Amino acid sequence: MNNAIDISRMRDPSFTAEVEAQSGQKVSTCYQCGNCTAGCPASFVYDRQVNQIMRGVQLGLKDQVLNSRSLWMCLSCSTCSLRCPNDIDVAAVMETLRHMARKEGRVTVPKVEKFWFSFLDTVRRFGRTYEIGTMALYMLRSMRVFTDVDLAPTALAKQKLGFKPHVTPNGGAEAVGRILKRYEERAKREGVRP
Amino acid sequence: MNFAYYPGCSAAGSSADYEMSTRAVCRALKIGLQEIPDWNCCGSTPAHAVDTELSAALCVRNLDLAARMDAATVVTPCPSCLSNLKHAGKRMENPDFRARVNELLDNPAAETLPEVTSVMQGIASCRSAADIAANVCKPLKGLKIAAYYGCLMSRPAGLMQFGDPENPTLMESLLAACGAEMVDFPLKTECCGASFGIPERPMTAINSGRILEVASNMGVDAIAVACPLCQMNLDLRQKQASKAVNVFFNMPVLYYTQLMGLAFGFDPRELGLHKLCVSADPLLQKLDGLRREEALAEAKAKAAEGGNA
Amino acid sequence: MPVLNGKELRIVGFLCNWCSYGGADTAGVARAGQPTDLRIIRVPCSGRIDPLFIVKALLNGADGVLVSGCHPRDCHYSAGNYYARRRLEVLKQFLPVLGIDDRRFEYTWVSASEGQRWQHVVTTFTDRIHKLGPAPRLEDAEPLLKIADMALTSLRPLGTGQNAALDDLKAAIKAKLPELDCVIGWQQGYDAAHTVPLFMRTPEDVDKLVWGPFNVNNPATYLPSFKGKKVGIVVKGCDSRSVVELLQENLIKREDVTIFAMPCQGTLDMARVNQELGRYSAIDSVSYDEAGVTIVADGKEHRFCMNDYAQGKCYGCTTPSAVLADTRLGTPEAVQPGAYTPPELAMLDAMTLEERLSFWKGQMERCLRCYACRNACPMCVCRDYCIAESREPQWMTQEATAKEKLFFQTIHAMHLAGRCTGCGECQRACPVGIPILALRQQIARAVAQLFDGYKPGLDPEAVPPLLGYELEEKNIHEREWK
Amino acid sequence: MSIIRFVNTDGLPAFLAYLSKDARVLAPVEKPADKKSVVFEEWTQGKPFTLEKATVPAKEAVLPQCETLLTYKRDKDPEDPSRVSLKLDDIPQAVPTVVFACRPCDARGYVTLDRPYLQGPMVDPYYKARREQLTVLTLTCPRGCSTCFCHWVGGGPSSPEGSDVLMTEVEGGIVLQGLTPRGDALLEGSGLEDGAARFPDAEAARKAAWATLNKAPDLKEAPAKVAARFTDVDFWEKETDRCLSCGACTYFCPTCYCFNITDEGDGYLKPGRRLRTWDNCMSPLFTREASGHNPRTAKALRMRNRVSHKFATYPENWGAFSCNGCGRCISNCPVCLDIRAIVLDAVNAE
Amino acid sequence: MRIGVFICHCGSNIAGTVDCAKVAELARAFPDVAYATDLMYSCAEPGQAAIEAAIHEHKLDGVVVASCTPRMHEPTFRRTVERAGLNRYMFEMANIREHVSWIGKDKEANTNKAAELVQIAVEKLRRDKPLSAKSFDINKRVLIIGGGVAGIQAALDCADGGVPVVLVEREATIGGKMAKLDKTFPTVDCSACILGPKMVDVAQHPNITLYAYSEVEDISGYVGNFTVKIRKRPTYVDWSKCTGCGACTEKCPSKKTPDAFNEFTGPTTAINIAFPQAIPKKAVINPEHCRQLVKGKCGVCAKVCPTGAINYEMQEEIVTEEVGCIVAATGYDLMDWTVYEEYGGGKYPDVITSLQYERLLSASGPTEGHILRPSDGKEPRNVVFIQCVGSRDRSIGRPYCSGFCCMYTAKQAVLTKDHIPDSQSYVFYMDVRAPGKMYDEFTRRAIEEYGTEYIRGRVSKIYPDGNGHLVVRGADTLMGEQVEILADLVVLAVGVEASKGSPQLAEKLRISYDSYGFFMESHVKLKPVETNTAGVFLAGVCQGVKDIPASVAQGSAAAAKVLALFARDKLENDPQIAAVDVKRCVACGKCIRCCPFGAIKEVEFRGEVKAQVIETVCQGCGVCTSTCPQGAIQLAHATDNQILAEVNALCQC
Repeated sequence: MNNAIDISRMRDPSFTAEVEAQSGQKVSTCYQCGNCTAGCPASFVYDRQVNQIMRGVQLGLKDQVLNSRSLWMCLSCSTCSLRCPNDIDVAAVMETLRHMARKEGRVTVPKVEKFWFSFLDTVRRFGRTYEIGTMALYMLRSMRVFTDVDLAPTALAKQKLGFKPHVTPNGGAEAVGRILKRYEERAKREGVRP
Repeated sequence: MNFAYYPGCSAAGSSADYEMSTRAVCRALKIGLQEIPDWNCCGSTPAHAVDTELSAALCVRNLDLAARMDAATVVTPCPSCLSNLKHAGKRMENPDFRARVNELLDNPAAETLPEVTSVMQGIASCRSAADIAANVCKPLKGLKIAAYYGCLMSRPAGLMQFGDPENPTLMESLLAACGAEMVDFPLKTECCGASFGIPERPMTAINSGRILEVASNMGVDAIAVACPLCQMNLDLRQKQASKAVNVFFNMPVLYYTQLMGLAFGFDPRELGLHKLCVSADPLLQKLDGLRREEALAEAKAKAAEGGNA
Repeated sequence: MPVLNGKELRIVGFLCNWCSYGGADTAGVARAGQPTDLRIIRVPCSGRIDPLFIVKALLNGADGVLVSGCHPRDCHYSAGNYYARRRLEVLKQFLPVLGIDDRRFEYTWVSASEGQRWQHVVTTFTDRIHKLGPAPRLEDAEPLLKIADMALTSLRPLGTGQNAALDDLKAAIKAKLPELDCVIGWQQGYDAAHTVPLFMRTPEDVDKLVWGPFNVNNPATYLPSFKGKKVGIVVKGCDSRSVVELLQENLIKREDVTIFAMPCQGTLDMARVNQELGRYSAIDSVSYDEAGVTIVADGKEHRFCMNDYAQGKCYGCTTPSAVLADTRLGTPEAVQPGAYTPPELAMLDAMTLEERLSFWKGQMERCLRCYACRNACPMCVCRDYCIAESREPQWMTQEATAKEKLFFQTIHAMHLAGRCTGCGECQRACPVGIPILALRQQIARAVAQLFDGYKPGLDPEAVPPLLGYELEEKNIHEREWK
Repeated sequence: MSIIRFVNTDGLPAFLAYLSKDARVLAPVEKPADKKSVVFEEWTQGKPFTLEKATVPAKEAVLPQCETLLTYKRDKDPEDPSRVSLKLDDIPQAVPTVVFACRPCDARGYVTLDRPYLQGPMVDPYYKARREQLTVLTLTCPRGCSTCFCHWVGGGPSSPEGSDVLMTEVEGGIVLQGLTPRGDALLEGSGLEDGAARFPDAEAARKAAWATLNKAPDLKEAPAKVAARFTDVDFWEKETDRCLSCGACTYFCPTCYCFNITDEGDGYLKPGRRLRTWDNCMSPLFTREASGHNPRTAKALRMRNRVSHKFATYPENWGAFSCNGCGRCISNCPVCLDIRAIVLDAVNAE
Repeated sequence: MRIGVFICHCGSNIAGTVDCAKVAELARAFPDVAYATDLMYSCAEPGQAAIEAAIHEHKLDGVVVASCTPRMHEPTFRRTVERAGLNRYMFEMANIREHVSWIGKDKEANTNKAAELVQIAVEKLRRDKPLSAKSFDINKRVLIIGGGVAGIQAALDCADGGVPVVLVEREATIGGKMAKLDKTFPTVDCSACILGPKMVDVAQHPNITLYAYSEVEDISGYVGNFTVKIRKRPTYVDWSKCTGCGACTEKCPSKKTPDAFNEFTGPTTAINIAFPQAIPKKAVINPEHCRQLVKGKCGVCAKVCPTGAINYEMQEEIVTEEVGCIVAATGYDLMDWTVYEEYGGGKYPDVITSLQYERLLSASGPTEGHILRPSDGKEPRNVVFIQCVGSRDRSIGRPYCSGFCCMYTAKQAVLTKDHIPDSQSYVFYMDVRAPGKMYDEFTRRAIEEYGTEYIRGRVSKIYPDGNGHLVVRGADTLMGEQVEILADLVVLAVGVEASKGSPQLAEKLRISYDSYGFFMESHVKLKPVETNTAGVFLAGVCQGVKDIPASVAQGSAAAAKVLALFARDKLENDPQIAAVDVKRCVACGKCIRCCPFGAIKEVEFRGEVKAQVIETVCQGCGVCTSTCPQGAIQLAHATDNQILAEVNALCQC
């Protein structure tokens, strides 16, 4: 059996075009120097390196790219964009891919998305975040025990973690709630995953 | 000089010390910080990781409130908030994007949104090195300090306008004005991985470890930071980082405002130094020692002069 | 030859031989498919392209004109495209005032190796022209007539200048007269409500000199005809700018000209004054006060307050006193430059492109081609050899169509680019009152915007902007071909 | 007694409509402009017109600014493209024309133009065709004007020369007086009310106009005196020092008749046109020869030609000045050059 | 006029999408066209013969050929019509291939467009006038600017061909960059050993006049007759007396003078001779560091000089030379790599350029050929080479490949191993570009025999670890991993840019240059040595990056161009130039101000000032024509009336 990627069949130029359009970046200018990978602080937890993601986009290999774990591990630090010799905003491409993946329901690293949702839930409820709330929600969602349990004593002692939710005083929380609600409604209307 | 002020969520929690010291320093420098009433979370990484328009909507609500205060400039201490607010402001220049964002908001955003900048740049924009030095009563002279900016403050360069994105020097100039000896810290803009501190701990620890390692190799007394996430990462998670790179650290990680505050003569508690996980006490003792010696030497010199006279 | 019906629009291209023509060749060699509308005229250099070729094409039926040359720095002739860049940009900013959509004209730089870019440029431009559709023709426009709003506020107080030191001036001229061939000034015309140029050769002539708001003529117009002779000239501030511009262009020599200056408080818009006076058989009296003139004609009194009846240019004047003089009498008031759009231009600014085309159609119809506009212009130094009336080269036909007449005005305006001081003599001289100054004003505005507020006729040493260039033009940017 | 009709002011459009039934009517139209600008334009139903003296003369009716004399087309032999045949097409363009409300000076202009164009050794067929179909309705002037001097040169505010109908404004309307059979016929068919009763008013108005004129100098000696100045170049230089050499004076003159002929187009793919356009003796091009030589390079020499022609040579040939004193050359001159002053200087010169 | 029109099929190249017979038929209706036909291949011999025959048969006095671009065959057809007895300028071309048949598929539209292009060519031709060239004398001397290996080669070849050469070198010695190299690839032979003899030849050749430490100040004139002003900078040493003995350099007390020849890797003395093989071997005082010149006291060199050559009062001097043509061989400089803040921006002493490394390797360098790292003078163990620093990097405006870095990096890796056998070299590269003779074999040797580790990927960051090493963090894209190397020394293969001052020199030469300062050749493929200014030729890297063999080859090629030009006794100008109609000219001087070539002057004509075109200088750009408001100056064959006729033919429909 041949496991090679059949490029002639799997290549999807419209995917490349879509990424270029959404990110505003011309992916074809990438010549695979690897500088993005070289500077990436998250490189060692990626399943595909940034330059390989870029290559996948160039080739139009949508599944390989959108199913990659790397999209979810990107820290958005923009080091790749900063040092790209072809001035590609690689971080924007990564973010675009993440949005595309999410909207199609491809969430390869659910814990990351769960963390985001926990965070946004806090924001929705209180208008602002507070660490304990986010963590609690995250633990509930990810079914993981307190990941940073070793830090808790120090953090608590130093009052590093807010126990009280910070609530916006004058109806801001409600306003934020409405923003999130409208966003979710619109996403549903447009058929994407909120 | 007055700025509209966006403290950011961590100001009330993990970076209460940043908040305390920022307010103290600005008070000393007679810079007014008018908190945007009823501000909300900028959405941080999760919001923009989920959707750009959502992220912008959360930010624009704050900018719109600031616009209603007739503020020309909003300052914020947190680079993450800064980045989000700036991105949102920039993107709102695109009419299509603006329309989409307005759909999410209660009322359409003001046509002209205020500029956003960091507190650090806000200070530098209206106070010269001499102004700062004039407030110093306890110079940091003799303290070797590495300035660490993290990844967000200077990037993307075009948007953030924070000097050379590889080698910003603003924090150095502020702290140098307070007398500190600033080392040329090569990893000043490397990412510490903090935004994944919760879901992806090992990655964060390794990145932080590298930063702490080079800093301690350079023999600095402390790392100065400007980002609540970086601070939490390098300070609270210092032990995790130690484990990850197998080197023991005992490196105080202070907000630059705390250092400035010390130089301005504020009480360490007023600056929230007690909230640091890696204690700054040895640092404070060293500083007191240095100043004492200096005073002694000066007194001696004076005495000698007087004797001659 | 007719444009292919329905398929094509008429697009004329001017391409330099070395880069862009080669770029189009390269595109051809690469079989880079393009729309077929474009017809390429090959010229040696983009610097060879007289902007008037482009206007000619656009007025005569072209729907679009595309110019392409070597990239800045790459000119085969080292600098031709730098000159072209300035001229073409000025043209681009000028076209709308005629009622021509400036999107119908574009210029760009394509090198001989940039076949792909050429394909992109042609495709984009042709697409743009097709979106705009066939160009509206002047011939088809419905005449539209409008008058500029002359209710203006001036940057400085206007007056009649009756306290001017006229006697001192006369004495100064008399003292200098022996060294000079003549001194140009003003004297009373056929009645006390009109002045005409005066050429003083004797002390008695000097006694005829008058000073006041009727001194509308720009005496600088006569200076080039005195080439090689020593001549004196009495100037208002605006006139002095013409003198300076003539100096800038080496059309007269500084050592040949002696300039006498008095601060001007404004001159009357004789068109409106005559309109108000109507047909009269005799002037009974003309009396002045600080603010205006009172004329009694055939027993009827007419009051002309300077603030209401000054020439359009006086309201925005920032040089009431000469910018250059040998003898100055009186102290000029300092004027703070302020925002000022000339009334004629303001009127056109408020119109749509279509209205502007209709406007010029309506205006130019009554032009008799007497060329008073040209001959009154102090900067028109070709005069005997004006290209409007020559066959070698033949830019115009002798037909009395609005198109030809408007084209002449365009020639005049383009030839004045970066040179026109806005003295307004062209419009003042027009016997049928066509507001042609607006075209020159638009050029002047474009020049000021492009070249850091450059105003002609302020500095004898300044190089007129269209006779120079910068390697990097601060205010001219290559348009993106998106 | 000629035919007299009266039209009240409100009836003028109907009268014009009557005139335009069988003819092109040229009437004065005021153009909205900063400067007073009244031109003759073809009148059509509903178009506003004015009774003011036009800025331009009514010369256009017989001698257009630009006319196509003929068109020509070159055709190639399809068998042998080097063989070309030339086809000429005369342009029949004279149409019956009525000039409405020109002034006596304009009407006298036609008489001045008739002499060289119709009475000389060569008859100009184009002019002739138009002139023969021309009807002139002249409005007498109500008063003199600072730039007018018709009475110096044999005319006056109600001079009938060249007119078919003389119209005079009276209270409430206009009295129309037929002067020629053509004028009479036109009035008879007009259906206007009889105006005999108002004719005394008209006569009074004409008389009143004469009374506003200043005293005319005696120009009997002018032809000889002007001719005598011919060699006095200094005189002409002094008189013309402020002249700009533009064409305003000639183009606005009802008696200037010089023209230029140019061919436009080669006639190959579309017909070429042979154009006749006004020429301008104040332009250096007027006498520039094919070699480039120009006998009149200086404006003084050109002005000498212009004034001499009007006040010396034309009178010598035709017994009348070729100047009707309309004053348009003065009022339209950008530098108010005054032909009266030149002539008087010549007459008064030693 | 009797015009013949020939529509070329170009096989099916044109005829495939243009109805050529129809175009010929339409052309018969155009003015003055007496004959029109279509031809299969007009440029082939039968086609040209048919044109000639038609000229005779139909008594044609002008010809239009509609075929390919005039940039291809205009000269061909001009010769054709000339053979048939017509003036060669009574010819126009319509480009119906590149501009019509090859870019459009719609045959109807193409045919119509082709006919219109023929029509405008006919309209232009109808207004053409026969032109004839003027001939003028040539001054058979050549100026060569730049004494690097390309300039040296050009100078020697010209001089050997009997042409007097004026060689101007900005530095105190000729030799250029090659003189700084230790060894050359792929033979690894000693640079100085192969260049040295050529330099000596320059010094000794009777036909060569060398101006070292001099620069070209101004150039005027035109091909065959240039006048060049050369600015001789003060050396403070009378070179006619200096013997190069070196006594002064030994005694000079200013021993901390920066050494530009050694790329600032070590100090030198204020008075010095760049290197032992310098030509001319003469001393030069660096006035910024000479105690006598700065403080007015010292004078040691004057005291020790055995020939009394020291002259502290020396001033700069301008000399004028007359030449017939010019070769520019100004070479290159390394770009300012300190814009790479991620590599330390120049802060780390042990991050050096490849050219600095050459000086460390060279026996005549500051370390006498020992590789010692600048920070502590220790021998490095791990040496990291980084390619493409300032090459192929759009983000800093250097998108081009510097061409020879791949090869010299391999050479330096090899030499590193030779010098320090227990060292390990690493090369971060994107692609290895080794297309020359023996080149790829050489890089393979570096890897296979010398154990150089090639890592495919760019380096993101270099930073000191605080323990005396540099951390080089890059990627190995082949592994798909981020990698780090703890390096002792990092050598950057810094990209090449045009030599400093190139744009200014180009403006003096009136040649064009690209956005990086490289001089523009006349045709990128077919005229790589010529420029658009007649009589100015290019050699070496000033035209574009190239290695030593290519530079030498182009030096010789430029010499061949010079010798070919000088083989003629007279030169002819292109008569398609501007001319003034003195009747129309009012002497306003606008044309003079705008002429890019200074080709218009004021003359007195019958007592009046008029403009006049200097026929041998005018290049025919036409800026004057579009500048002259009264149309008094017209460019032959692009007159206002010609362009207007073309516009009118296209518009006015």
